[in-house]
Amino acid sequence: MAELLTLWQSTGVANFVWGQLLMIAVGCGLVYLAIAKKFEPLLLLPIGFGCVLSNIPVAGIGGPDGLLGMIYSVGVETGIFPLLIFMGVGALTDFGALIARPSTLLLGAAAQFGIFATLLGAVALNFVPGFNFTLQDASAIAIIGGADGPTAIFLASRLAPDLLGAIAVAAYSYMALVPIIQPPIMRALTTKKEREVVMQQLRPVSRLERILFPFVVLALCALLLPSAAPLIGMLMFGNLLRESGVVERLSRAAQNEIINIVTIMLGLAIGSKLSADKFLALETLGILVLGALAFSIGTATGVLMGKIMYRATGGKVNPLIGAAGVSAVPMAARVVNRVGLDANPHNFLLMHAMGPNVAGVIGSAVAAGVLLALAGS
Amino acid sequence: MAELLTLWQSTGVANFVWGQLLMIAVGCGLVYLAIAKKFEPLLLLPIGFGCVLSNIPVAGIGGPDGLLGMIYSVGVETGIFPLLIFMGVGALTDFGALIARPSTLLLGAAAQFGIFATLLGAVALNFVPGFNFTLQDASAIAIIGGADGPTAIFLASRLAPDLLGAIAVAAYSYMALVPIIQPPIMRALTTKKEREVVMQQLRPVSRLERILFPFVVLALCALLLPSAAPLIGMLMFGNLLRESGVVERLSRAAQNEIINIVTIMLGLAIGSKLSADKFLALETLGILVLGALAFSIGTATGVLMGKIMYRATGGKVNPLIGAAGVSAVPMAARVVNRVGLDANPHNFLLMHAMGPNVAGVIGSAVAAGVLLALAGS
Amino acid sequence: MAELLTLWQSTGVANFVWGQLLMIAVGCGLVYLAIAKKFEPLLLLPIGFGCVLSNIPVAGIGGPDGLLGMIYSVGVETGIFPLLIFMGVGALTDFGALIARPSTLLLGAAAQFGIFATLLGAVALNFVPGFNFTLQDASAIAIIGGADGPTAIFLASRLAPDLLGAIAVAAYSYMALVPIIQPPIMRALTTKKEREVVMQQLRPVSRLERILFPFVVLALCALLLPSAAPLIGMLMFGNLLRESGVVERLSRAAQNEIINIVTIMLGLAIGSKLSADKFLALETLGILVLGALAFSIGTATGVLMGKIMYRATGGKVNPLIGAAGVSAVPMAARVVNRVGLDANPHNFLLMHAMGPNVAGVIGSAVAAGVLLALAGS
Amino acid sequence: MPETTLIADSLSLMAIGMGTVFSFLLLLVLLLKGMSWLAEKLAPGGVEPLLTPAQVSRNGQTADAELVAVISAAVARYRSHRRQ
Amino acid sequence: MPETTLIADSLSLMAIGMGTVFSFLLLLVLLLKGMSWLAEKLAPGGVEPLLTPAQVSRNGQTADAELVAVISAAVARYRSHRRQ
Amino acid sequence: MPETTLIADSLSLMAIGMGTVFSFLLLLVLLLKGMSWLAEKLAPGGVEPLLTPAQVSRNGQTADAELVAVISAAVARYRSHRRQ
Ligand code: NA
Ligand code: NA
Ligand code: NA
Repeated sequence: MAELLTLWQSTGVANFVWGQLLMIAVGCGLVYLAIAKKFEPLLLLPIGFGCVLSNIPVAGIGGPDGLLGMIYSVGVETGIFPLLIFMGVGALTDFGALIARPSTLLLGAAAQFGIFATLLGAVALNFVPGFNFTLQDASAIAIIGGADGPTAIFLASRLAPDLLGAIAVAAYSYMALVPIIQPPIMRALTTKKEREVVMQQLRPVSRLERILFPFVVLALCALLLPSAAPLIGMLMFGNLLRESGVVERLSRAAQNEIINIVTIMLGLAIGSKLSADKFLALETLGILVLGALAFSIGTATGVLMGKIMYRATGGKVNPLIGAAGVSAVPMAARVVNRVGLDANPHNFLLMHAMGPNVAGVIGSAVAAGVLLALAGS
Repeated sequence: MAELLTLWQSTGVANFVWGQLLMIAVGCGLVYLAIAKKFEPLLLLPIGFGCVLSNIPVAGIGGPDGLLGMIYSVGVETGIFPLLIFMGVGALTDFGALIARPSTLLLGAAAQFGIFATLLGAVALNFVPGFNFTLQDASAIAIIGGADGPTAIFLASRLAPDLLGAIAVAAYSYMALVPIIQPPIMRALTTKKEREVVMQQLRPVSRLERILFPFVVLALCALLLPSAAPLIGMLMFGNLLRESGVVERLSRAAQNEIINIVTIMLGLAIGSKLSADKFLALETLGILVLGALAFSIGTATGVLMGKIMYRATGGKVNPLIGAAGVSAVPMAARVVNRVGLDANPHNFLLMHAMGPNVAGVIGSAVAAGVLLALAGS
Repeated sequence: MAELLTLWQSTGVANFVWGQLLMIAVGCGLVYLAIAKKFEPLLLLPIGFGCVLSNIPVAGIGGPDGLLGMIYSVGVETGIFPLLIFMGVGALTDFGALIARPSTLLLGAAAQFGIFATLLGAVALNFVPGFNFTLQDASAIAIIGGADGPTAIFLASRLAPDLLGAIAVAAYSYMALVPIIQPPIMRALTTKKEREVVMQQLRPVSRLERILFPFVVLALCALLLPSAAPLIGMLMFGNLLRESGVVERLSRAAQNEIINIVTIMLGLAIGSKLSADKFLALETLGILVLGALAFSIGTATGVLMGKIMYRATGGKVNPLIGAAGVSAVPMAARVVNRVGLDANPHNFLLMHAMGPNVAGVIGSAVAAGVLLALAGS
Repeated sequence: MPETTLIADSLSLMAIGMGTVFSFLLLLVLLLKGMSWLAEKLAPGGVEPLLTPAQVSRNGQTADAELVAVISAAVARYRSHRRQ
Repeated sequence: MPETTLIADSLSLMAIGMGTVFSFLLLLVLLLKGMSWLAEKLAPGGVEPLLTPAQVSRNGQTADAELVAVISAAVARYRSHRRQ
Repeated sequence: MPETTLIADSLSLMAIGMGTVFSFLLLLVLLLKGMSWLAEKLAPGGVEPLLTPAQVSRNGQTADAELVAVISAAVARYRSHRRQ
């Protein structure tokens, strides 16, 4: 009978803690959003399932000797996984629209205001009893406004590993909500006339420009902001694999095998950080509120900068494309396209929005570099 | 001339030990079985070649600083490789037949008796002089009866790492021998009338059921047997990747890239544990005998449970499908199909045997969990 | 303002060291060669970009906590990456031509004289002030003459890690230069009549021969030169995956996923060893000179052995195929074909040159084994 | 441990083990039947409700995105070619 | 650290941060314009010299291959459905 | 180590090295000839005996298994569609 007791003491029923049950429900909720609502399923499904697995009592799957815990320490703590994903993003991204019209980088810059406004908001939350964010925490939370998953995970793993789970969940959730969050803000800030602007065709881009592009971006980064060099460097390396045209094998590996394998591992590993004591805290609520704020402010400042460019160019730039500056590639660009079509059924803004869209990726990597350099130590 | 002496002392001829030569012959034998007899070549070929490589004197390829030794410590000692393979198995497996007729789970349960009978047999062998199996050893050997490679390797790496090589070899060899071991037992235990039973068409299964399935299985496992959660969890995660329909990229990665890469590494790493002092021992002989016993008993109890269901359902269940309960997917199901066709040329049992077949996978993972929980510490 | 100062102190401009700028230029030069001149782009592009990334100040990407530094210590220091690439090479290589005409192995042997002549040259360079190569250094440099990237990296990582960067760069650069370096030497050493020799059709090779081949090579290696067993073993394992015909999945994984992923990682990691203090040294100049020497001597001795075989067989062997013995697969074989076509427009030597070409791979792995065994400790 | 204790231990392990395996899978039978009943309640009509053609195409979201990107790039290149 | 210091710190971080992001991307605008000017100098005629039609189709190799695979599978399924 | 010792060492290394490489590959020539002779004995008729069409199809065992799985799934889905 001793064995029966041992067996009973090793069951989940005998060991479940209230918080674990709640976290399993949270994990199932994430999987539900991923499958039924198509919320960034490539990340949220593994994160949700990883959360469920790690909150099973006794098994310790998320612990230091468990599968997910080991994956976390090898791939996330070291920053390797987000960087490899960034390489894949670079290999998947066509920067042609940005090269053809570099001025759209300013839209990508403006949209990063969402990050820094959120930083202030996070610190201000400390006046509310129960919140106690450090500058590092606030920086990691703020990067949600960058609307860029790997950047957020990379920064959070460096500045606030304890908040990583909540930050990653918030980042991907809000990216999925871009089609809901952005349009009202875009419509509120623009006139119908502005939304109807048909933009000039983009000029063709030569292969030489595409090959030089990674080096120009990386050179600037090396000179001004080396703390952003790992992110920008791997993004540009991936892009060079793609554009060089001589390493097709490697480009395909970066775009498929590597990014797919790493995405599974990264998602599971992040899920393992969704434990009750860290996720079921007041901070998470604050992070979710701040994240929504970040996206909204970023969208707004992007559109406002679009309006400035509309004026400055005598009406040649459709201010809607500023909303794509938050990144969330390619969802934000598609939202721009849709809102543009609503105003003028013959106005296809997709290609024009791709410029600010990919500029937003560079912009939030730069912002991450600043935060690392100033709040990092 | 000093160099000539050094060179001579570094040759294999000067360093070969009798046992290494024998083990190289064993490795070649495994490769022969894999290539000429098509014995589970995906595993046995790398295992065999890994065995050859690790038994080359001086080179130390299987040692702590050698390639195979390093792969072993990173991937097998930690349990990572079998779990990743289980994820791939989940992504490759269609549980539809099981969902359509859950009662076939009982066949999968019955066939696990092979495991526990073998456990007793292993312990009983201690009465023979020269054998000295602990309860841990016996448990790891017994799991061969589960007819499931990754489960056997996972359990053996936890309970009896010294026996891992022999256990893995036995498990895969007997899986390859399923078409030879099973039919006589199946025929001996059933009447021609029973074997001729044509089963009712399986009902279609909805997508929602397929998506809920992994959660139901995992929930039960978390409540009752968390020690099986790593195995069941990764199996169900892989299956959810497959059935969710929203992460096609990840599902393909789990089914191809990851499982292929890990299979090569796992095979080589297991091969590195086939050293003379551990494999050329009396224990190995015992393990081989017990393994054959385990398969036979599992097949028999599966078929007997099939006969019970035949009676209970008034002859609607063909008892042959019970033999598929040992798992060995999909070989056992095909054997059932073939034996069924022998009795009745219009009787296609393949789809009906898939239910107990995949039930056997879950069943042996559950059995592994029990052994881990009770014999593990 | 303190932050502005912090930010300024964290910029690259404030931290660049002269040597880093030079190394970034070197890295860009390698990328230029890879893209514009198609110099072994699969390796030189990642090496060049890795060099650029690692020489960005402050970021420390090549340091112990940086991405490339971590990849280096996991994959190159341990020897894992070159061995996995060798497995892929084996899976990609058809040894049929060698099996059909084993005597071409002698051409592969003769061409390795480039290695040992360079060893002497490297040691002789010590008479020049500023050079101070040890026997280990000289051996690692000499292996450049083997014209085989993974072998060179494997040996250098074992004997002279400090020189690894320069050696890898030299090895791949000279492999890319094979079409320029070899033809004049080949023409100088042969008469037009010799170059015009049309060789006899190769006999077909049976599947059994192809399957036995890896075991024969490995057996000899195990008996005579176990220090070469990791290299030869993985090469033959890859080839067995290919030729066994029963593990198509694994063969494809070795030929594609694994080799592509590892190539990216290996290239970046090697690039991280191109630091100013190690690369911008007199030694590098010596290595470059010695590398060119090694290729030239290897080509010459290969052709001379070809002339011996021409005489010995009464003019049945075209001596040009001896030049393919340096390996550099398949470039050297193609060069042979082209020089042959120049002499006789109906003389297709490609298949005949594949024998010595793949023999050269085995030959330089054997040479690496000798160097490891004698200079290794 | 003397052999007899070990035998006793393994006998009880066998009993408890088979008991657990059977209980587990028997419970799973019940749960799966419940699950199927629930699934039919939530989404009556079996396969259909969850997998409409519209949804199928939405499933291919990422593929879609890539397709759009590929096509736009192709169009852009085609135009640039024609102009020159 | 008292909240007010933190607020001050984050305000200065915001100012410096947005300043850096804007300066960085503004400089990048200029550099990219310079780069395009240089590229036109080095290889006049834009796309042509480096990117012939043959090369374009080679670039699109993988997407193309997947597309072909997807379409063939779809066609095969469609046909098999119609036949029954 | 003085340069001259090093030179001596490398000279002997050269001699032994080239000797080993040549011996190794010369032995390999002999072994390969033996192997081909043996292979012809074991399976006369060259390529044919080991690779009959039947075996080729058996090589595709796993592919076969997957095919069966795929087809069964497709059939099951097709049926479920038709019924409703
Ligand atoms: Na962004
Ligand atoms: Na089983
Ligand atoms: Na060579």
